[in-house]
Amino acid sequence: MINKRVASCAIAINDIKDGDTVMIGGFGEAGSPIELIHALIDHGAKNLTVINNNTGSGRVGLAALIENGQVAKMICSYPRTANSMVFPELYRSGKIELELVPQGTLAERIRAAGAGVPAFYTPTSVGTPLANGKESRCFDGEEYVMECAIKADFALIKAKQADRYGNLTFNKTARNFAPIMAMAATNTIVQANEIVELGDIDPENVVTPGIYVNQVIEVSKPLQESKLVKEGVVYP
Amino acid sequence: MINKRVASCAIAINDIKDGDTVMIGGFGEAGSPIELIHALIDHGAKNLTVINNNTGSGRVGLAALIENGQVAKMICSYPRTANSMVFPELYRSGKIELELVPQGTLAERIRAAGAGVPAFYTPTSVGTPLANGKESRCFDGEEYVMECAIKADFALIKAKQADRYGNLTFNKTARNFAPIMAMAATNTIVQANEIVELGDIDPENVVTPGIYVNQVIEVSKPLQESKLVKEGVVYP
Amino acid sequence: MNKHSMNSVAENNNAIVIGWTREQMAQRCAQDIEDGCYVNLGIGIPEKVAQYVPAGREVIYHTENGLLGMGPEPRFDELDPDLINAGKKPVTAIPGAAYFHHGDSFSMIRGKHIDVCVLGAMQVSEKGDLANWSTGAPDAIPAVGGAMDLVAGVKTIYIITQHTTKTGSAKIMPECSFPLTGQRVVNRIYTDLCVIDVTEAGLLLIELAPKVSFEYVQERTDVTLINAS
Amino acid sequence: MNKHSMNSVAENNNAIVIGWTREQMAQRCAQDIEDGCYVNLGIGIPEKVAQYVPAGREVIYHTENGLLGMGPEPRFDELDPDLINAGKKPVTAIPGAAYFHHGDSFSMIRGKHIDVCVLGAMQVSEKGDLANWSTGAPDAIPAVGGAMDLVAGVKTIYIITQHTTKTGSAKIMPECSFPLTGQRVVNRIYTDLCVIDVTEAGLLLIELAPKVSFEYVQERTDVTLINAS
Repeated sequence: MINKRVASCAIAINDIKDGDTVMIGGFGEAGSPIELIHALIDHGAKNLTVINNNTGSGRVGLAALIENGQVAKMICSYPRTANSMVFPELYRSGKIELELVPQGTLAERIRAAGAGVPAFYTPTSVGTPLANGKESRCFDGEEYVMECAIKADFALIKAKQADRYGNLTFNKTARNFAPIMAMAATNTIVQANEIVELGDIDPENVVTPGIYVNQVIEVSKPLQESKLVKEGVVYP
Repeated sequence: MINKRVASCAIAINDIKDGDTVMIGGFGEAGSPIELIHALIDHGAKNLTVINNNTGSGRVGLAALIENGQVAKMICSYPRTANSMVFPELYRSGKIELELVPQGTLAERIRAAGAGVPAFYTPTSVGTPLANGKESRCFDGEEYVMECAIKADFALIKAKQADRYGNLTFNKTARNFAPIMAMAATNTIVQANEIVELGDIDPENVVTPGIYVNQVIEVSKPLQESKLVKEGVVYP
Repeated sequence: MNKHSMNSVAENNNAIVIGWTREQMAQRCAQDIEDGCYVNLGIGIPEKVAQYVPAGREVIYHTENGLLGMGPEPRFDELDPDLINAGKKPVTAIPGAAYFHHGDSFSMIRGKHIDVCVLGAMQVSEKGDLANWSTGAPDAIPAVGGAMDLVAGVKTIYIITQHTTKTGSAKIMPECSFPLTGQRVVNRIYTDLCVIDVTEAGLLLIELAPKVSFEYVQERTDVTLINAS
Repeated sequence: MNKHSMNSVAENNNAIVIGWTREQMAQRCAQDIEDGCYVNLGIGIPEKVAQYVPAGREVIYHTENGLLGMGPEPRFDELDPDLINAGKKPVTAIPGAAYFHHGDSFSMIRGKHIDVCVLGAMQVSEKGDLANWSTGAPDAIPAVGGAMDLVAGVKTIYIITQHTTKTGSAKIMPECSFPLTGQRVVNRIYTDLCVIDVTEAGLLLIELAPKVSFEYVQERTDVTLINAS
């Protein structure tokens, strides 16, 4: 029988090891799987390459993972936010590597990995420093840059609903990177607000089909990052 | 005010002109926009390049469009079906051109056009005659073929629900090529079983956002191709 | 060794059939479909595999026209022309199914997310090359469908095929003479006579149908087989 | 001509402001947002454009984090941390909105489906090159977000910017000195002093703010402008 349900975040993330590449869903706090990230902090895997649009806020969630020294490299489009201080400090002191990728190219590179496409051409970044060192090529008289797929060992994402097959729905703009990261990782771990029965999600409305999901954990009342940041909470 | 609703299929397809490239949704009869195709037959535009997974059945719908001599070239993955006789005859007598594309490559080439990606690499068809004359390239020791985007002047598709913005939902496996064709055409025309009010489609469940749709026609009781084929109906 | 004796052809044409029937081939293949697998079944004998998967295993079927969680044929009153499989036959959807468009469906295939695909074959080479879409005849209407995508993208490719053609020619051969569907893609071959694994060392015969001998199979195969037993 | 007289700087710093305010710049830009357009608004002044679109025009707002049909700020009791815009501020969704993932959202951008994008600028060149993401300073944390995708993919790029920097340097110049966001991407520039079109022939000044002269603008621009009037 297929049952992707797992009892806790700690069990789910237990196989992440030093040096792994980990995609983490979310755009700012929307869609950030904060309980899974905190479990990864407790777990302690180091030297990680982390893919996220940002670098976290305050001293919880992704920012806390970075502050804890577990992240060797970030791949992201916007490593600054109003309340981000952890990453900038480490970056300026040369303690963390950054691969800056335009947001749409980041999304398409992740999607490409999930779709079995090793590389593609995009008009984004042509003529800018982010195209430096990349192959370019003309199609129909326009110049494009070649970009390669980004895959990961693990994806940690947050969903609204999940069933035991791993089918997922999301809440509003918290969907963001989760569906494509689920496709691009060897092992996709989901914290869902609610685990529902098979068939409760209309097959027409499944956003991420279960085939992309390996483990599902119910976290019915997830922490709210912005609230923790405002309260000055530090994890752990 | 945005109102993409149009009174009839004839009005909607009226701007298709000789020599245009037209994507037609559907996988067999599922999702085939038969009323729009019949309107295109009435309209008479010739020398069309048509993109569809197949070449139609019997002597209605897509097969009738081909039989009517309006199609100069088909781009498809499977130009044979149980009841297809129109295309094979024209093909054998050299009266219609065929570009045969593996189904997944066809889908990805259409999606690429819609996504602003001029070309991508795929493992599909490597070492086969369908890779002849195409560039190949190694990534991580594996060989891939470069494939280019396919765009179109028009897409004719069938949806379950549409609203005046052009947001769409589909019915079961009739979804197939419609969402990606809607993205890849300059002008996307939709026949929908039902036109609903704005907001009747939950924003979480919109499959094709209205931005990809130009015109919407309500066809509440579409003809069923297989029934017409069984009855030996010939269009027009 | 390309053509076999009239005797063996006669055996096949008359009812003195040696080896597995089509149903038994499907049944044998079904034993290898593991619990929890995501599976795509080709048209023909492969379709029959679903009904023989051993009880207690939960398998999820993908059909490339946009459905994961395909169920059995519908009852007459459940027929919906919008719910079909890749062979354009009516099917059902199980609870927990998901619909998606062709772009997403072939991303699932190409991206190596599907565990097993079972397909028919015209020819299979010693190295696991597969030819199953065209004889290359000049007057044929070429039609490939999703076969090339499936063999390029699915993790494990099982082939179910008669061991020889209707006229007794070998279908398992050093190099395919028909246009390829994919290069070095086949993992295992289920024929009416035996089960063969494609390995680095060559074709490894791992199981014989009842009353079929290794020599009998070898005689009908254009490649030297390795006997696993 | 790179630095302007203390006099004009003083004019800007004190309340003797000549030309349009930030609100008026947004308002002027909003006049050019046509009925039925799909529009993406950048952070800062561009965000203000939405509130000035003339009544009777129906405009659909895209935010690249996965929403088409973005509505105004929520009331306090409607706040949902899962419903935000690209600037990570809370928003609402209108009836007829659609949510989608980042892959689909940037397909919409890159695929040239969005009609207009309004962005801020650090520098704009004579040819329409845009620099708006980095000063290139070695100690800066580089952050680009979706800006490069937007300028590469959206059909029409409008820039809203102060005509000069706070210290009075020109922002409209022969070549950008900062790292580019995109090459030859800008269509029109709305500044506090005027509206300029980027054309094949050069920068065409099409409209002046009240009480601003062509000469006044030219003096604050490092490129020779063409006067449309």
